[in-house]
Amino acid sequence: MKLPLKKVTIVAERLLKDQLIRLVHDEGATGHTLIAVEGEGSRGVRASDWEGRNVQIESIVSAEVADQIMGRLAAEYLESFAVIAYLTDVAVLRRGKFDRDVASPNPVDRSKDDQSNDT
Amino acid sequence: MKLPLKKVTIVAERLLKDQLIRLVHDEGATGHTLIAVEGEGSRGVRASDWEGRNVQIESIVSAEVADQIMGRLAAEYLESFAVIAYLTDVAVLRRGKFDRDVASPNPVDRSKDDQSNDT
Amino acid sequence: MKLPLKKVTIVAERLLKDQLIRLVHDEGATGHTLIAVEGEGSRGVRASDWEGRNVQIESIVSAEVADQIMGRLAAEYLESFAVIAYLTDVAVLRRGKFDRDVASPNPVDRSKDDQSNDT
Amino acid sequence: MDIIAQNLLSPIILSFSLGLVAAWIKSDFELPDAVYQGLSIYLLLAIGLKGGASVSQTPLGELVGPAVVTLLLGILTPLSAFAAARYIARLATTDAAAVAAHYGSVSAVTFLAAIEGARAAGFAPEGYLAALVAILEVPGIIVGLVLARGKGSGSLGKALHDVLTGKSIVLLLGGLAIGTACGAEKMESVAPFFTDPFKGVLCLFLLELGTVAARRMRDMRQAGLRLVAIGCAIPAVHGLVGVACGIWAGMSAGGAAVLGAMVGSASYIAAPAAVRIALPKASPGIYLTLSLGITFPFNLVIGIPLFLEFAEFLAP
Amino acid sequence: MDIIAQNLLSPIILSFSLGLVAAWIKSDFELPDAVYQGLSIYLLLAIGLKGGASVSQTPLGELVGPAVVTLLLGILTPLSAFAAARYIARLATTDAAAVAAHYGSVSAVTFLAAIEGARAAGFAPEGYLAALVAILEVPGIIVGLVLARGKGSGSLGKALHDVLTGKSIVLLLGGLAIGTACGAEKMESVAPFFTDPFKGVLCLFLLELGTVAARRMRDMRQAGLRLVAIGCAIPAVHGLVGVACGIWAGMSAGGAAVLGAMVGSASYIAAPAAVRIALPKASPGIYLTLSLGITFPFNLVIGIPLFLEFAEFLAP
Amino acid sequence: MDIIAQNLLSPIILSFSLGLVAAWIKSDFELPDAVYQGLSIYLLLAIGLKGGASVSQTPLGELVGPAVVTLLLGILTPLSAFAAARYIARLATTDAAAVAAHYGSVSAVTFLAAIEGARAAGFAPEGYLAALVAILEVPGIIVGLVLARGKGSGSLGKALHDVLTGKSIVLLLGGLAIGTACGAEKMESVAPFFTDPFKGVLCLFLLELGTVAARRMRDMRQAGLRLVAIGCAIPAVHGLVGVACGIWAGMSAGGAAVLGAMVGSASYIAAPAAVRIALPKASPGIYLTLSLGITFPFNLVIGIPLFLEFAEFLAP
Ligand SMILES: Nc1ncnc2c1ncn2[C@@H]1O[C@H](COP(=O)(O)O)[C@@H](O)[C@H]1O
Ligand SMILES: Nc1ncnc2c1ncn2[C@@H]1O[C@H](COP(=O)(O)O)[C@@H](O)[C@H]1O
Ligand SMILES: Nc1ncnc2c1ncn2[C@@H]1O[C@H](COP(=O)(O)O)[C@@H](O)[C@H]1O
Ligand code: NA
Ligand code: NA
Ligand code: NA
Repeated sequence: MKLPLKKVTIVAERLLKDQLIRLVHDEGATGHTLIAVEGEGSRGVRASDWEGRNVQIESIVSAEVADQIMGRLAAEYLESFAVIAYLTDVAVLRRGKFDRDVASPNPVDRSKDDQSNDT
Repeated sequence: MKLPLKKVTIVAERLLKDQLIRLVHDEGATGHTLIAVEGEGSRGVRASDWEGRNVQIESIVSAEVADQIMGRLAAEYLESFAVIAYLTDVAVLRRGKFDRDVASPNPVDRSKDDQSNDT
Repeated sequence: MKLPLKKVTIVAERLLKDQLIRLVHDEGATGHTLIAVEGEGSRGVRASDWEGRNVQIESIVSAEVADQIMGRLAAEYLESFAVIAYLTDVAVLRRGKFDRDVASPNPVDRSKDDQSNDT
Repeated sequence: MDIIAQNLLSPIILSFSLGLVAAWIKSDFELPDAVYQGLSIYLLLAIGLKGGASVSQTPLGELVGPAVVTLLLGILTPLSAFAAARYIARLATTDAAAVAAHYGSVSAVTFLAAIEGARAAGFAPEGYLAALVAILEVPGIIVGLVLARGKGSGSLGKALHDVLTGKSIVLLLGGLAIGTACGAEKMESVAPFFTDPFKGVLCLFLLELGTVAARRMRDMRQAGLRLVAIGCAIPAVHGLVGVACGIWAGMSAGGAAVLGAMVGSASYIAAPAAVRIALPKASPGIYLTLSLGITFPFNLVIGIPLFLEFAEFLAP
Repeated sequence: MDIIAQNLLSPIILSFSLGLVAAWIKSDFELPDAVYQGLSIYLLLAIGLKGGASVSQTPLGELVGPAVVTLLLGILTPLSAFAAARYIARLATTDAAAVAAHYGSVSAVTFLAAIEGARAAGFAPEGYLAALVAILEVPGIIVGLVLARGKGSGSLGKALHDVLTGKSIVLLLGGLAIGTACGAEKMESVAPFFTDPFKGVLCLFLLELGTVAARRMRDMRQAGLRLVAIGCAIPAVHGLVGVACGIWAGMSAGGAAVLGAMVGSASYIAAPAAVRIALPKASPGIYLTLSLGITFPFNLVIGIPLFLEFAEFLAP
Repeated sequence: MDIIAQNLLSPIILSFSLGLVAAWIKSDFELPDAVYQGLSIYLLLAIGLKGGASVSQTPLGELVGPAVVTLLLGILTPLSAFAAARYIARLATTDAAAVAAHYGSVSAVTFLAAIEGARAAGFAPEGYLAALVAILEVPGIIVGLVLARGKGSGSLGKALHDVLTGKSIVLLLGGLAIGTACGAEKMESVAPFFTDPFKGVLCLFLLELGTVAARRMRDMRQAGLRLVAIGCAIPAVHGLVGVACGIWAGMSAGGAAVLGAMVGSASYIAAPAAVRIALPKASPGIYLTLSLGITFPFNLVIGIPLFLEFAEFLAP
């Protein structure tokens, strides 16, 4: 009943929010959850001092997608920006929702499907 | 020293908040933590567009309670509503706090206990 | 490529925020992330009734540091205060960032290093 | 024509347009959620309080006609909206019922924009109109949800409770009760907070609403021409009928025009919440795009001046 | 009696009642936490600023008497509250000490409601009363915490620091200092923000406080009759004593009544925070229910008009 | 000297000082992030709206001179700031470029404090100055980022887009456009929200900014004397040059002094955001400490009165 997946968690400066969400979806995530957080790390500047806050992006993905996301983060962000990222093992009930090919990405399209079934 | 338990994480539309908290406690959770989040998933509509936000409900429970919660979520919510849920393994120091029979549910009662000990 | 570490998660009354952050860093954490949460537990009083909210403090640390933090929490907080704490296994890309001796704690110092390299 | 220009060059409409532009150029501007919620609470409560102060000065007899007319329109408009959604836009039953619930209810911000538009054009809409907003809010939603009976997997009872105790009804009705109980004189003491800055707050709110509407408009292309068509036709027809009924019930030209805008408007606070609970399978991509992406801007730019012209034309 | 009706039919009390109703019908209405915090910062700072402007116009001699009386009441009332909690309500020492800290301190919102109530009833309470709020805030908390000495597992030193640097003291004292330094004339320039809309903001704040108080009231049944009894008796006794002392110290009837309401009130910002740190084992289910669920509404509905009547009766 | 005392004893400066004190005594006072963001949106939009209403009443010819002068200063001041940062404070190229971007742009709050300071001292600065704020905001950031070319690992294009569509530009320019389009008369209707309470809102904002500045000041000791020196010298020199240019371009003494304060100020909204994207390796510990911890208080306390005196001295 329970299927193993990975949760990628990224904590980053709020300014990077849109870029990172795009990255996560580009690598194959079907969704994400965004949390407004504060934080302090090796860079020492409290993010809240100057630009609102940090964001924490969490996305449930397959192990392969998780590795791709971590790889791109390492290559493009970890060095220069105030970003940390880590993986956690999670168990979900049905994989379908978290795999690209199964989930339908478009809400309006989806509703049109519903409609044709319905009428 | 460390005892294994499960963390149930539910991300859902804010409208479902009260129902889901009730569900979690009905199945045996002794507490929960609630986080205001935003998110995007297969349903495509950004929740923040129309009803504040999503909520993320986290509850530390035993493996059996976790399974019951996941079961009810699957039966009653996952199909129709914008809801995802997953389990994570966690370790706590003392189980007592997270088991129903040990924890006392009522604050005022509890305080009366204190009182009788104290006087 | 992926290295195992622990995530310590502490949920506590907002009033304890500064104390707990100090505790976590004193025991060796190189950073933390702070989330404003609400919650309900065995103490029954909804924190949001009277002092804003709870806070959730998350810190990625080595297994030893995690144990020290949990030990101090058990000794000093779990009994008297509305606090829960648990550990989760996580995997990060590079340990350096999360170990004290590697990370440089001081932002202005760091920038002076940059400068000397640069000029 | 002058009414239209007059209407467009107002701080309110221009703030909404600025929000649209901000979203189009992908600005990072965003009103924090807490502030947005705070402003909407302020607006709803202030509408209620001012309406109540006004009701306390209106003879009951004068209220009965407009109230009955409003109630009837709240029951009939979801039916016509359902028909349009089902047979013109060819939506599924569930989606059409969701759309009906939205058009049967009322958008408080459209009401406010209509009041300001009417005033700027020299009309003096009745103060008790806020009470009609409260009357118009609920029935349409109930009718809409009932139209989907059997098709929704959600709970109708739960949805009804949520609408009736939802923040917009609580704040509107509560404000009306407070305002009526205290009377106009005592309400003077809170006017520097609830009355004087009101229009400015509305500008800020519309700025944010503009960014939300812009995101909805992006979905419009996928939504198809039929959806856009009913998104303009429903408010126009409902609005003109509303104006006529208002005049017929003895309201002033300005008041009838505002009633028209209310009747023509689509809810985007109470209705979406109820629909999500009762009809979880209805697609938000349809009903939100219609109400926020098409009908709201339509009313702001075309509907309100149209209803004003029509009311002036009909007025005895 | 007329004072009571007058008091009840005010926007402030009715807003609080609306909050109660919203919670009772389980409405989803909720002021976002950030907005609630923002409003409370606004209220505290505005109290301080206005008080300061007023202090700058008051001869020092006139202040001494009321200030000394207030300080003494701040030291004595926690003792009587402790006795009532320990021996009438039979609470444990720690809980009784926590209750003492709450009744020894002051609720800023009760102060504001009393000011508005007094004004509405035709009194003219002294402007410098805000300075007395600052004086009354801290001593009672210290006395309360000391009463529990040895019983609390928390840190007294840390709690004291937290009270003295807590936001309510910083904003009240800071506002007083700014207002006094600038003087009434310069403060005119910020009056459209800190003075004119003040009463309206207070309504919004009380709306939310009503929902919080309603949640506390739910615990009342479990709390038992003895708790309800002291939750009414302590404010009544403290308040009447406060009124008498105020008159005796030369204050006007309105001022003495407001002082009575302050003395009778129970803190729910500074005291709970200090108690949580210093006496973590004291039960919030007791002290919060008392201060927010029982005493605050008691003062709003019965206490304030009672103190006004009594002050009028005593006034020379 | 009198101007200085006058300036220091204003609610605005004292609110900022209260924020500093609150942080120094480690108070838990903190404006919620959402409220802080909300206030900054309000301030930026209000500046724009009032500026626009004023521009609509100003003959275009009168604007050209000051606008051109402002643009030139926006291009030149980052160069002098870069030189000072690189060769006096001996910062690395990237850090010096980041500093240049900050000093090339403008701090809206310094602008507002200068306006209030000028008014309090009896001057009447031109209403169109808000338009100059919008002109001064962007060029300096671009020049600063270009100065670091090759050294930054971030994206210049992305940073430019972010500055040009950033909330401060959108709100300032958008407000200007709305205000100009509606004209002064229509803007009257939103004045009770955007104009009257403005100064009070600014106090609240500065209270919070004081706590932020205090945190930055803590880093000052580590930052070294050279950094403190340029943090005072750059605004003084830029400001005096700005005043002279303003007078030369035909502005009133008050207007020229405000222009000086703008030119001397360092951005802390738009510039830091752009620098984080384009020059991620530049140290926030340097540029934020300079702009918020040193230059902002310097301008508030010394710069603004200095520029007022100098403008009065130069004025024909
Ligand atoms: N050890 C850690 N545990 C949890 N969060 C961290 C840790 N280190 C850094 N962070 C988060 O990551 C952000 C950026 O970190 P840094 O790049 O080290 O400044 C911080 O603001 C924190 O929110
Ligand atoms: N793959 C995912 N990872 C993390 N959060 C998700 C994911 N998919 C969905 N969510 C969250 O669950 C909510 C509902 O998802 P959905 O039902 O797919 O629209 C979204 O708004 C997200 O907050
Ligand atoms: N079983 C649980 N699962 C998740 N969070 C909990 C749980 N129990 C308590 N909490 C959190 O910890 C806080 C303090 O709990 P307590 O000390 O039990 O009142 C609560 O307000 C919740 O936020
Ligand atoms: Na309608
Ligand atoms: Na008291
Ligand atoms: Na500058």
